[in-house]
Amino acid sequence: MLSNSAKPTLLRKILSTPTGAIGMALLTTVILLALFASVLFPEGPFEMVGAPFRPPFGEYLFGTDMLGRDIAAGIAYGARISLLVGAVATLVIVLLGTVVGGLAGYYGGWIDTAAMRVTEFFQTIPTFIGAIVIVAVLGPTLPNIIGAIAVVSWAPLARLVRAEVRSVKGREFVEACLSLGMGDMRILVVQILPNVLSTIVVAGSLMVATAILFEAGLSFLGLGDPNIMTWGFMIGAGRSAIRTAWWMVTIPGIAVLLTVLAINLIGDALNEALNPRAKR
Amino acid sequence: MNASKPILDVRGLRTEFRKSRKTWFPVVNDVDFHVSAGETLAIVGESGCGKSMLAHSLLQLLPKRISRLAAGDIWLEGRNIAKLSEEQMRAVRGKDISMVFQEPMTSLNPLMKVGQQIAESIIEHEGCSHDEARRRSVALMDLVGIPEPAVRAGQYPFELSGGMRQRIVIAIALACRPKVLIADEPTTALDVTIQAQVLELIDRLKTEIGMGVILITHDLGVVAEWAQRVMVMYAGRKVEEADVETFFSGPKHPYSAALLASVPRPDAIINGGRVEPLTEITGTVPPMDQLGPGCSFADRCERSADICLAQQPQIEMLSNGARVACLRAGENA
Amino acid sequence: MWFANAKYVLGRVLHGIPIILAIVVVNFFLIRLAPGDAAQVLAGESGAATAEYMRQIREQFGLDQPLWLQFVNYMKNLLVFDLGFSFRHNREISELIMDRLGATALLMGTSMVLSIGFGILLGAIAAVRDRTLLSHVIMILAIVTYATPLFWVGLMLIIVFALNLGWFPTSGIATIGAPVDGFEYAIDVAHHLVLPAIALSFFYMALYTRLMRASMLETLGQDFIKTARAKGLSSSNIVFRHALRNAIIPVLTMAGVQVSAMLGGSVIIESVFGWPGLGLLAYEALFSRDLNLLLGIFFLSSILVVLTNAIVDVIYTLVDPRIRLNGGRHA
Amino acid sequence: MSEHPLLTVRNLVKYHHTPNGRVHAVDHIDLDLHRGETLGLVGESGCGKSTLGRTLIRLHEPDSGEIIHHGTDITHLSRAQMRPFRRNLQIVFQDPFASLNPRRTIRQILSEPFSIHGVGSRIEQPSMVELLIAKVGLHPSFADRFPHELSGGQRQRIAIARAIALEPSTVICDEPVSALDVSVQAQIINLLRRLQDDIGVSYIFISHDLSVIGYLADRIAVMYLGEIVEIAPKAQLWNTPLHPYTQALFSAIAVPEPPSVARNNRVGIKGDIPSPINPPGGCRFRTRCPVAMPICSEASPKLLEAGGGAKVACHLVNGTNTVS
Repeated sequence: MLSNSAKPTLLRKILSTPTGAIGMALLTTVILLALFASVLFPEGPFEMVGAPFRPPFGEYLFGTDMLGRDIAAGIAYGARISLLVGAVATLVIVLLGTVVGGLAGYYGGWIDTAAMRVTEFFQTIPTFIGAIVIVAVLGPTLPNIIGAIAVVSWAPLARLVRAEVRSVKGREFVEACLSLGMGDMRILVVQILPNVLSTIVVAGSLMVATAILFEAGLSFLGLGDPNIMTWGFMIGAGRSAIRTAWWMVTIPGIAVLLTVLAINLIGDALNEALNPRAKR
Repeated sequence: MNASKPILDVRGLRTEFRKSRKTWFPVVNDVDFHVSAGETLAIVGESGCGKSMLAHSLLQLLPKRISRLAAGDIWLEGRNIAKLSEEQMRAVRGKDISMVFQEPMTSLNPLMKVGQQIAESIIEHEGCSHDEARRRSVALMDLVGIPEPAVRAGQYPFELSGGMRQRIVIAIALACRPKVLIADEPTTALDVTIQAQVLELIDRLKTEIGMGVILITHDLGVVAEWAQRVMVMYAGRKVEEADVETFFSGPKHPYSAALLASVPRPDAIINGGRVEPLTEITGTVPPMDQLGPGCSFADRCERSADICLAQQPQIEMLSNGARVACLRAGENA
Repeated sequence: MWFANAKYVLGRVLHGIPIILAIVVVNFFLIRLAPGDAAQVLAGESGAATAEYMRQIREQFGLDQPLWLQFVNYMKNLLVFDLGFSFRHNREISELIMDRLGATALLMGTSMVLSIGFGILLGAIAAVRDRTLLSHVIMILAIVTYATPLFWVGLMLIIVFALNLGWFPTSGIATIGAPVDGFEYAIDVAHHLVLPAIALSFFYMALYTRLMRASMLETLGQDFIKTARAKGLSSSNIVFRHALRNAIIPVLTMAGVQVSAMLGGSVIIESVFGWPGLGLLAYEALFSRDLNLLLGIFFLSSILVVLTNAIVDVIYTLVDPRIRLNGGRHA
Repeated sequence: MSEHPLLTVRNLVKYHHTPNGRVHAVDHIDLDLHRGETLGLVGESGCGKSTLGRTLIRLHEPDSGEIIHHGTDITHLSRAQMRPFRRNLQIVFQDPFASLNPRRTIRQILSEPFSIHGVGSRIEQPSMVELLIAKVGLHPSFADRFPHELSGGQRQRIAIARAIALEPSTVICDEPVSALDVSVQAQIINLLRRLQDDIGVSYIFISHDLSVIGYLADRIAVMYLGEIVEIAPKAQLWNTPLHPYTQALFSAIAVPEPPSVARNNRVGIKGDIPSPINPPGGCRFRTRCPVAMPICSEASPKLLEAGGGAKVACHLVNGTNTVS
């Protein structure tokens, strides 16, 4: 719950660091690309627009693939999916992690023990293989992919929130609230969570990056939704032509790299802005 | 009063911190003092008065990137250590001047056996063999009153109590029989009964080794009981210096006087009846980077006059032997 | 002391047992969550499923029996490590997995050593040389690497070092037709290992570098470092004897947590480099829709994580006496 | 003192359960607190004084014993049943940096007691908050600041304001001046005394600092490893401390007097405080006691009347015939 007056200063703080400014610029570009994909490339990413295997920086900015599809169009439409998966998966992860971690950290006791056992389970299963199994069994649709990513990645966030909630709960202002007779939910939501928020925001921002990498990995292995153009799928498809058309794997890879980099940079800047002790 | 020649003689010491790229501000300003062998000098003041900065400056332990020794000399037995390079300074630290810190819980390496942490210092400065160093560290642990020193030497800090850890820190400091021991709030983190034990230990070893002790503290009771001379600091400057008897018989600087009067005295009440409110010092300590030209205590001082805001008072010797930096100290004190 | 140590590690291993049981349960129900007939799902959507195979599956999973009985049977089979039969490969799944385990262990082990080793080294350098050009270069490289998808790194390495420069082979674990034992074989495998191991360790090296730098900076700011300086120790002595060991602890913790993620990474890297380990097996299973095999791999890799975590715990006790002597990480 | 104690504690027990064992934080404690008095609770770390303070107002759940407030047994009340009693039982903590929520303004923090207990309407509350701020000696404009904009002393004033907002009958002061500088400490001590005169509140004042306790308290209870070893009116305790631990504690106080007038009869005590997880059997102080006798390791002494309103738990003082 950042107070209204803090919001513009937070943005300014992020932009004032070189990492934050670069990150913001990159991310804004990717967002604009995603927003205007259908304006820039009205024919869509699957349309064959010209001859196959055209190298980049010629007739087509990023060249064409083996079926003569415009790679630039794929990049633009792929941006939509990457951002969508990153955002929605993170939202689910943050919600799940905050609720489980918050309740476990606040109440302790058997709730905590049970919650920690469950998170331990989710941290032990090999996350990516777990996601592969889930998508393979349930079918490669976008909601399944997002769900799989969320299911295998929420546990670390829950543990982080739990640890933070526990430490804030041990502070004396919470005891002061208890001694005034304040209710549990009010203490947890109004008093404790705002103090944990900066941690959640920072961890969440990094989670977006991880989710994008996850999705790219899944669709690279052929577990993407076949009706959707994604960066991972493009790289996977380009593998067979790696000897002749290097750009087919290189360019979408750079797209993933820059997007993830942008989010990580913003995450670092957020961490510095919200968490001054991490500075120095 | 003390006839012997001082071991450590500090003149006009000024330590500055970086405010911005090019500007600096003083945290220790124009401080003079000296310590003789077998003597304890207490440096007193509230948090932020610069007493800890002063201690760290003597050993040049402040981070070089944000701080500097801007002026002054630190004479250690005729050698000016303020001008030494980092490499030369290393030979002084732990050998000629040692330091004991406030937090016994964090000032030892958690992953190293305590005996080894003592031996390390001996090996560094005297280049003796590991066996010899180990033997001497056990002897040192015995000296600082640790029971079963040979066993304890093989333990890790987390296995020892706070008082025991502080004894280890003292043993490290004394490993090479230093000429000067700086004790920076050595007992603040300890319980009262343990505090007395540790201070008693420092006092005993001071005589045994013949070193000078600089005791940095905020506790005036500790000063009265364990020091021979006292120096009061405020906003980075020395405001009063006197021997303990003189000082506690009636401090002359308005700040020292107010500080002493603000300490609760249970025995006085019990033996004298009515409970008077304690003396309060109004206002707050000014930030060190925003000091005006005059006396930095002026705006909190009951006796301040216009001149106090304009002119920096210099240290002057009063008739009772106290040295005080106050323009009005001589008037009606 | 040795006893306390062993007891602690044993405790950590036993701790993993309920987790493995939970994975068994999840495995069992996951198949039944799938849309449609479980046998159909297990057989895959391709028309390749013969009537014989379908019968086998129904028999193995006892799909016509009540759910609890199915579960009991499933558990019984797992206890003797019977993971079922893969018709695509025409072999027992447990045999298949065991065959591939060594290759994955080799890849993972090499990558872990590389990433932890270089991560600690680079992170420590960046911290000790804080605010210098060297530190900035290390940290910029780390943050870029940290954003790079594993499979893409693999493909780029192939393009540059295998296809263009021709220094390393593009895929496989050994040259076909070359000797299969002795020193020459080892060299051949090592030669094949270079690119996949680097590709897999890249991301984690960046992660550990960032973590190590932060941890080292924090350690260098602690009181006991000040004590060490006040003793007159040299800065190299302070860094090596005092700071490094303390700073490594959070990196080790993270390395333990990352084992499961790294296994996922090895699926990708193995499939990129055709490295015949568990990951490639999983990739093949995915392509042939051999779900039963996939679940077997999932189960085994979970056990692998539990075991690796136990190894990390042992290392942990060696580094930190507080755990060794108190028998708990939260002493 | 009135005949009906404000707070009566009988046989109170509170153990903390840690991975290393059971901490005997509060071990069978009896106490009475009278209206308008200040009861000092003094002891070293691990003696359980803070746990006792928190258990008294049910911030910790007692393991056994009873806490009677105004004739009502509040030991086993549910949280909802407990709420009305909380108006009368408040606490001020040691660390003024941790005791105020950094994300809330002073106004929000000080409104909490009023809104929880339905005191004043939304329209009245802002002026009530400002009045409260003035009461603890700050300017009402502090209301819209955040805690980090205040100094340690100012924060402690706000923490005190929160505790006295509902004019409680009892406030537990848990080391409220230990984290403050001497001059600020004096301000807070004076404030606490002034408020006591104004609203007639009783304090249980917890501290490790005997000078502060001696200055503020009417009666003093000395704790050691979870037990009260001596409790007496201040002057009585000060002039004739009976328990060897009290004597040692008193002689360890360093008094800011010239050396020529300061008393110099230090009773040093040896050794460390034993672990409260595994306290010594019999008398818990016997391992450090300069006058320990064989009986001390066999039976634990009871807290018995020793004349002059004092109660002591010591075989030497009580005589060996009191052994149970």
